[in-house]
Amino acid sequence: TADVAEYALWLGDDALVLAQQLGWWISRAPELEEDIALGNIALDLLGHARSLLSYAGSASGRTEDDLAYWRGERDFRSSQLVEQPNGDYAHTIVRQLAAAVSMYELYSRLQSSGDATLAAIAAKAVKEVAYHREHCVEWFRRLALGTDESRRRLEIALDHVWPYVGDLFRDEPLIDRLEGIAVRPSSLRPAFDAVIDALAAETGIVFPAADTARGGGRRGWHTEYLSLLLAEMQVLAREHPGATW
Amino acid sequence: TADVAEYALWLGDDALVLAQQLGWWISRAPELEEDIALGNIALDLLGHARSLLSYAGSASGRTEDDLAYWRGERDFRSSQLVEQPNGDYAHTIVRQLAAAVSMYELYSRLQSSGDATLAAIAAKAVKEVAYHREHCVEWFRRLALGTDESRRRLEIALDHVWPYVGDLFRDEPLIDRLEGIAVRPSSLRPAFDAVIDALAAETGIVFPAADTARGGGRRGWHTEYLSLLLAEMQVLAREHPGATW
Amino acid sequence: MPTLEEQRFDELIAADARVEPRDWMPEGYRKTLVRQISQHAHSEIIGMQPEANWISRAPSLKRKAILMAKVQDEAGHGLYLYSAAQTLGTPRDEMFQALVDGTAKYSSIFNYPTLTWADMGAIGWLVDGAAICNQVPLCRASYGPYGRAMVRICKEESFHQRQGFEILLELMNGTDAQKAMAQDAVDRWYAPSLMMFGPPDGDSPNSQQSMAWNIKRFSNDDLRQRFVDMLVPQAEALGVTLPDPDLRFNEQTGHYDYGQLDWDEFHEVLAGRGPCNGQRLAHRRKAFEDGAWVREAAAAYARTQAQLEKVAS
Amino acid sequence: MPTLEEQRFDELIAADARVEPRDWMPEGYRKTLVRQISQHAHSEIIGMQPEANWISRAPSLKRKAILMAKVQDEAGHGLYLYSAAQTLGTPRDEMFQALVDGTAKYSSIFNYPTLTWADMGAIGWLVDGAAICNQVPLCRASYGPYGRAMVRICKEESFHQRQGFEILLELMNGTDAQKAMAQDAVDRWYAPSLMMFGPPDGDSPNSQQSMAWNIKRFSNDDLRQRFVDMLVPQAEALGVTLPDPDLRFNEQTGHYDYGQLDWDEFHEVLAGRGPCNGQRLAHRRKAFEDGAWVREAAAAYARTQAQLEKVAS
Repeated sequence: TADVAEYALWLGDDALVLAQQLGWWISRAPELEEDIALGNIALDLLGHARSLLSYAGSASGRTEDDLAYWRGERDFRSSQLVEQPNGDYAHTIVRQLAAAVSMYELYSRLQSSGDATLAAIAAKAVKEVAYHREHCVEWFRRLALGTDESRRRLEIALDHVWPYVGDLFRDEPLIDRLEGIAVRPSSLRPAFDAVIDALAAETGIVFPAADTARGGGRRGWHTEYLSLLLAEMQVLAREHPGATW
Repeated sequence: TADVAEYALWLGDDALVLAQQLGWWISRAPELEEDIALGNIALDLLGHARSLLSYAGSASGRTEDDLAYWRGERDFRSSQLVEQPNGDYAHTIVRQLAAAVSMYELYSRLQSSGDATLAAIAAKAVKEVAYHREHCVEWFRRLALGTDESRRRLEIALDHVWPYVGDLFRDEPLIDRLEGIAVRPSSLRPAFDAVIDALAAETGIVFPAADTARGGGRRGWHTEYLSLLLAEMQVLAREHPGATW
Repeated sequence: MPTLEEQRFDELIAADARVEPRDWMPEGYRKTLVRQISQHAHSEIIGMQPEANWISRAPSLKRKAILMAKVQDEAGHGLYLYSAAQTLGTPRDEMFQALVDGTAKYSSIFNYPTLTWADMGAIGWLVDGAAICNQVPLCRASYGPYGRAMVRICKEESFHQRQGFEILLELMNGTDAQKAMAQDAVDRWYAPSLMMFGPPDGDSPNSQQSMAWNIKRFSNDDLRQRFVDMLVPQAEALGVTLPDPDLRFNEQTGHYDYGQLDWDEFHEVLAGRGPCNGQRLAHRRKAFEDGAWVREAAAAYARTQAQLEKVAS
Repeated sequence: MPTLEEQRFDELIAADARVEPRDWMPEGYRKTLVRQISQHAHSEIIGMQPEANWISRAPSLKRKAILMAKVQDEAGHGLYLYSAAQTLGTPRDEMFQALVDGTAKYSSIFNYPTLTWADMGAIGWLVDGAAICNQVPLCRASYGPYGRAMVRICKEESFHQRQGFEILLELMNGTDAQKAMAQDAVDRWYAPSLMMFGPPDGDSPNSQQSMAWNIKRFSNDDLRQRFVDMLVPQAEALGVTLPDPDLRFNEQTGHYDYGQLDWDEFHEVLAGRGPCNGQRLAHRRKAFEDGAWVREAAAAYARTQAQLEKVAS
């Protein structure tokens, strides 16, 4: 149905935008092992995006590429969190922490969705996202407990990124129409907070409030970053309408 | 003629790409006065670009916007110098130094072109470019003789940018066909070198060799930066083919 | 009994004459002005960002030139206003530092994002339009340097407003996609622009004193009404719908009645929880920090040059 | 008279057997290997850049995934090779530092820019193709860790080459613009890929010793010929023209004759005057410098953790 398709866009667009962001690090990471690790995470996310967008498009005869390359920013349903810029490595790790921890909780629950396709995608994704979560939690520890400089940068990154975290947990009317199929975003919040609280206790890092930014990505209200990201992502495909690659 | 149009593209594309780069600084410059100064230079250059592209397009019934927004990077005739990234302020000043000093010499001579339109454009442009030259020469002095840090950054910027300077002075077969109309690029070199040598003597800065990079912008051989710059510049216009603004 | 100085100040105000930097003035007057003028300056500087966001993507070279010139004008306005505030004894660096530190306020309107090109039109038409309604009376502000700065600024602002109107007009005469873009931008900017005049008169405690001092000339609600009355016919000319179902002409008052504004949202944004508060401040702070070495180099060079000249003379 | 160790080494070489890290080896052999393996590792690392340049713009999600995986593989190849070189006693940090300092060499081919999407195809087909011709014989290199690394790498490279061929095939079956893009890319990458095998045999002084040591198995010109012979039918299958008017089948030799290559250009690029030499090094250096604080944090954290574990045990 159109509602299920719309919900698949929420998740697919999050994965796609995040994959696009992480792909930038390949050839730019702080060490070669991280070029590979971030590349792996980007590839996993791109895989999730392709499954979800294909499913979303199936209702209206559109392909994953139709959806990825031929929608403008007002039609993207990604959260405002994932479109926040890469910044330095600390910014990326903080964004990734919020994304991976919430995605893990989301896909864990979505495995028992009443929609068989979403459940199957989630069952595959949750295993990969478990690794993504490990990866960024471990890096969060290194940056928090490493040097004064790394802790300072981590705190700056939290100030920038954390206000957008709340956008992951906002319920929209769509969710009411998908009882038993979608996972209610607000229901993920306690599990998410438990992970973050534990990390805060372990590292002594004080997390800023998670929902001071306005949010609204699910309704196509984005920050100024998304349209520039899409401009670059879509430029070649749009230059050749109708071409195959 | 097609040759004159092609030559107008050389100069117009240089001005356009440089205007696009400098426009980025508006709201990001080291002080408000520089937001304004760089904005003024960008505006002047954009003015030159519009005159030159309009003239270039007149031979084939194309508008300035047809040429600015609907050519791909292989069809851009800008030199490789102007497409080098903004970098820090020192990079921008070094790129601007090479561009403004050479443009000043170019437009000074082009005022007596056998092509009346080019001569008129040059006569107007040379006055503005004289100010651009003053501006960056003065900043070059400040950075060279200011602090150790500014001198260090200036030297790094020279290492990055100066190899592309030679692309401004390469003669191409086109120039042979435009005797009395175009200014032979190689003929500008002595005057350019004299200004730079004087600046080197005054500041004690050692300029790297000016033509170690391959070059070829006039033949559509660009570095990897141009296509990304164009992707951003053209995105909106291309999203709405046939629209007016 | 008032001192001679106090008397002279009160006479100036009573005569609706200009107070100049050399004149004695009450501390409250001075503080109010510094706060208001510096906030206004900060707004111009932060206000560059939403529009600078589209300079690189402007869809024609003509529009690119107009937009660049406009954003640059805003930097110029910031400079005039800092100069005016400096005549009251507060150095520009100090005011600028407060902006970068996040302790100074600026107009909340600039904490909204520019999502499409049509926002360049909506900002010009609505935001600059509201600014002009606010600012035209300030040209007669009792403090001379402020009033004179506003004269210059208002001239440019009205030019900007007209350019914004033209952008929207061009879009509304364009393709369906362009029309939709224009309407979407108006939908997003209309209510925030109405809130630029500040809270309703009942909730605006400082206004009375400012009016007594001839700084402010009209109440928030009066200015807002004037703005709405101006917008309606322009919206009709454009063919856009103003997003307020309660908007209608009131035969009795001769004005347009308008619906309730979401003052909770206003206070949220004011308190730092708008869509872009963090981004706007971070952008300005980054420019300031990234430019520190450049300013230091310029200062060091100026010192050396001054010394050389001294030696030479 | 040779020592026992020297005798044993010579026997291994004579028997075409593997030399292992624990075995004695002549200094020249060790040095040659460290130079060759580390250059090869550097080439993989620098070689990520031309393709990483198009990850963000890949024109379909499938192509984006394939390209990401490929560039990531190159990082992996770099790691295998650094490991192989480390078995010869040179630490990875030292080799990496030499790369960042600009004192180490890497393959000149990566100093050419990727100007269009078709370059992803041309790099796969031509550059990876040439790399495979070079590398397949290295799987039998006398030094064990190197040979084994090459086995793994060659498997992935041939996969990459095939993907490159497919990209071009798709373009050649596409629109006119796509066909033109493919031909343009082949025009730019063909000659540089032929020069990847190094200068003509007469100008390649180190080759003889490397062949005697069973590191190198075929001469530069032999490998180049093999590559050209392989390319011609593939170009026909693709429908692209190889940009060499002198290219033709020689009935007598059974091979394709090809025209003079521009060795001046080769030496210019090698000497640092290629189109992207400065950019490639600057990119790698920036990643290295920007990441310094991250590596320091990781090291500090590891030290603390090790201490905590020591205390706990």
